[in-house]
Amino acid sequence: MSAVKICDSTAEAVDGIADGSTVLIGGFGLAGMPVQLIDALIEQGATDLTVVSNNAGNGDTGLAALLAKGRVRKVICSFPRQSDSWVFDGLFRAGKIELEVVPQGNLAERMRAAGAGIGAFYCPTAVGTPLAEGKETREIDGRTYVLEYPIKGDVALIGAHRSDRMGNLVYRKTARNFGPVMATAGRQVIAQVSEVVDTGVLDPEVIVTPSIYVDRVVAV
Amino acid sequence: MSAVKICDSTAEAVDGIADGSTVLIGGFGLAGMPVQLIDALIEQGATDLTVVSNNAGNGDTGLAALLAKGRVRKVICSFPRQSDSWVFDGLFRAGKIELEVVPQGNLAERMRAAGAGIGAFYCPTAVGTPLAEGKETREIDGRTYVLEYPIKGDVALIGAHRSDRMGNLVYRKTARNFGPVMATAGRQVIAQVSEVVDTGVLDPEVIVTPSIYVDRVVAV
Amino acid sequence: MSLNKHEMAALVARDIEAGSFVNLGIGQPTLVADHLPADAGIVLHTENGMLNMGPAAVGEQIDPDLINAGKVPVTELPGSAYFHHADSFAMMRGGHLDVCVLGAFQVSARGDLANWHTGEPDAIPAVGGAMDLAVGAKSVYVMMTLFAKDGTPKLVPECTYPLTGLGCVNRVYTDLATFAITAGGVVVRETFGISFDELSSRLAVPLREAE
Amino acid sequence: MSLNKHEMAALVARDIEAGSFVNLGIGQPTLVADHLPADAGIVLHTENGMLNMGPAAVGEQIDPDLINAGKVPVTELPGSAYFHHADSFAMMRGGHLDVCVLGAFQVSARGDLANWHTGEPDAIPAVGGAMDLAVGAKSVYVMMTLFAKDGTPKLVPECTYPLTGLGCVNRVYTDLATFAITAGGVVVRETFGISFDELSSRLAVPLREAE
Repeated sequence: MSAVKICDSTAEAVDGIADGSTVLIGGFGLAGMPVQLIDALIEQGATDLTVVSNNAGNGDTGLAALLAKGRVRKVICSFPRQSDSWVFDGLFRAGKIELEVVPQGNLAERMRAAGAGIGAFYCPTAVGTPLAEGKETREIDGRTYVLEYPIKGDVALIGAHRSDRMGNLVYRKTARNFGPVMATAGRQVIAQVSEVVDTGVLDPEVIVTPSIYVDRVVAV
Repeated sequence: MSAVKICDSTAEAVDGIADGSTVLIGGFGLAGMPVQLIDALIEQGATDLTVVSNNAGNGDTGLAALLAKGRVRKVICSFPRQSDSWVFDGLFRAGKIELEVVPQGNLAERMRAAGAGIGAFYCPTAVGTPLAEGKETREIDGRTYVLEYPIKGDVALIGAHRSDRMGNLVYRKTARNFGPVMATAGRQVIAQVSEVVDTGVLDPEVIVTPSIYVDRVVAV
Repeated sequence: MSLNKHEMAALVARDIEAGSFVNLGIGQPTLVADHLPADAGIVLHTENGMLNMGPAAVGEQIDPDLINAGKVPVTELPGSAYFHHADSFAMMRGGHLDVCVLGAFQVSARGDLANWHTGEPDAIPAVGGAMDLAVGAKSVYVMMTLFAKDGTPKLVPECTYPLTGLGCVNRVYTDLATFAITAGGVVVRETFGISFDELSSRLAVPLREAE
Repeated sequence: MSLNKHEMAALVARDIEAGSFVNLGIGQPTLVADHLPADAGIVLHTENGMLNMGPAAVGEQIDPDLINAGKVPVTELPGSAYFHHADSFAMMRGGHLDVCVLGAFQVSARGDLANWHTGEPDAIPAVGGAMDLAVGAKSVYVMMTLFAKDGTPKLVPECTYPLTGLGCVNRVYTDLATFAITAGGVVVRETFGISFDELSSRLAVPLREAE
């Protein structure tokens, strides 16, 4: 039942993603960005999405193209504003998209909490800043913390380097970034990889995302 | 200032551990157990220690020998009672040692929180059981959680497989267990390894404990 | 005829779907591994930090760095992976395991589990990963004899031993019957050498027959 | 003579002890790397998941999978290590980095930092890792010009821009002076082309001379 599905196409990989889903999208810059899965999601047509990703799209491709099609209701990210984030900027200024800005480490930690069954956690980041406004705080051992809640995904789209036929994943260099965390936080995890290798080829010591977290894999 | 010290002896590695320290001791069974560092700690003489480890010593060697010398005031562990834990059993029944029993996953997660700067976290484990008695609880999204606090160490003694000259560590198989977590939670981290290799020999993709966490290394 | 522990293990194994990720608790639950079909792609987790654990190691296979949660030397299978304790228990607590199989002193009609402490005043408490397992897996299966050596039932209205987890048990496999713990009560799925009526008379828990 | 950004970077580098683990923020702080002695064993962290980052990649070194927090292609040095975002920010939040160097819009006399948002009503907020860095490192060094382009001071009694972190800044390196933020107030460590008295007259923050 939990066994990974090695897909023949990105269309097969994203099949069934429902309207209204929360979609975690990996990558930092282009490193680890599951570009082909995003393209397939655009084709697939799911809409009213909440997207969780570090940025809010660059240029006119990938996540920006998904936004431009009006498929995204809300973005949860750490850094939407970039020199080439004109698609997001336009939608935001027109009031056509919601934004929740989360410090980058809190974004990662809140997804980690979702994947790890943690109900909430006290975090020192953002204390005393506008991003902690309205949030519960607590002093512990003389330091003030903000209570932060998990971010779960219905789906996670991630980019990895290689997968074996069981769905064990390894990454390359800083392309690792959000992939392993999102893989734990997504109910359904879909990975695009450069290569699918036979099971047993990857050294068990170096697997970063164990197969238990991965539902579908497609080589691109 | 933070650079790792490659020690010539286990005595040098444990030099300066203070009376009253909280000492995190890695290993699960003998796998990953820093046996030679514990022996050196016995020689070194620090006393009134709080020991955090999965078990409370086996037979008459290692941690059990440290306990037998009367150096340990309190043990925080998940599973003290084993077929060969007679040293701990005797001290406990004689009222000569304090015990805090912590579910195994909470032991790991509380140290992880200490290393990750998390002030406290809501955990579903042990809700409704004697181990949650007296602890604060909270309902989040219809589920009850117990508030758990970090466990920090003054010192962590861990066993790893190889270190490079910067202190990057890799482990072997299930001997990885508590080592990487304790390395983040100890103020001073001391690792015994089978081999110290030149910096650059370990693949940057496979390093489990980065050098930033490691203070002293000794090959045994 | 009542079942022996191997037959109970076989029944548990029968109910584990192909492709499941499974943790087998220390003791009798480890016997379940012997009955899992080799081609079902069932992956075993051991909470000390490994997925796709293989059978017990023998002879030269024994490696002190490769043990299971019971500290027994084991082997790795192709596609196994190692991880540290915080990651391993995050995997459990996060609900990623499909099934865990545990022994028990008592299970209550609501699915409360008592399997870590007999409650004797001079017992030294030791919990290990029992509470983490109870709370984490999508389904918790208990494997135990239905009656203790002194004849008292282990499936009870309320646990009298200290609890391991609240309302966490989904199924109970015993030598005399298998049970499903449901929102509507305890359902007897099948019996072995005992009638439903006799079973009902010997347990203080209200039972329903499977449809 | 006031300092240019390279001279400021050199001053910051001078104050980083050998063997330190350091995060250099996006923008001018990255210039500090050019002034770190090669033999000091200083290890650079980039919050997108790497320790012992090397210089910017050029030509064939460029690898799209190897970038820094500013998304600039970089290189690896012997002894580097990769990790995911949760581990990387745990490393920061847990207080394991010795120093981080950040730019700023404003720093208050108490060490409050404002460097993520100008507070303009139509600005789209974007924080990235700024708040995580501010709260995590053992020492936070700020590198900035002392006065904004409109002549207003950036070292202020109270920040008027939205805060990044409370009381987190330890030292401030500017074109005209370097400052230590201490429990006893703001200490001027050295000045460049300006007297202590003139500096005091141009800032609304009470200053003390270093002893």
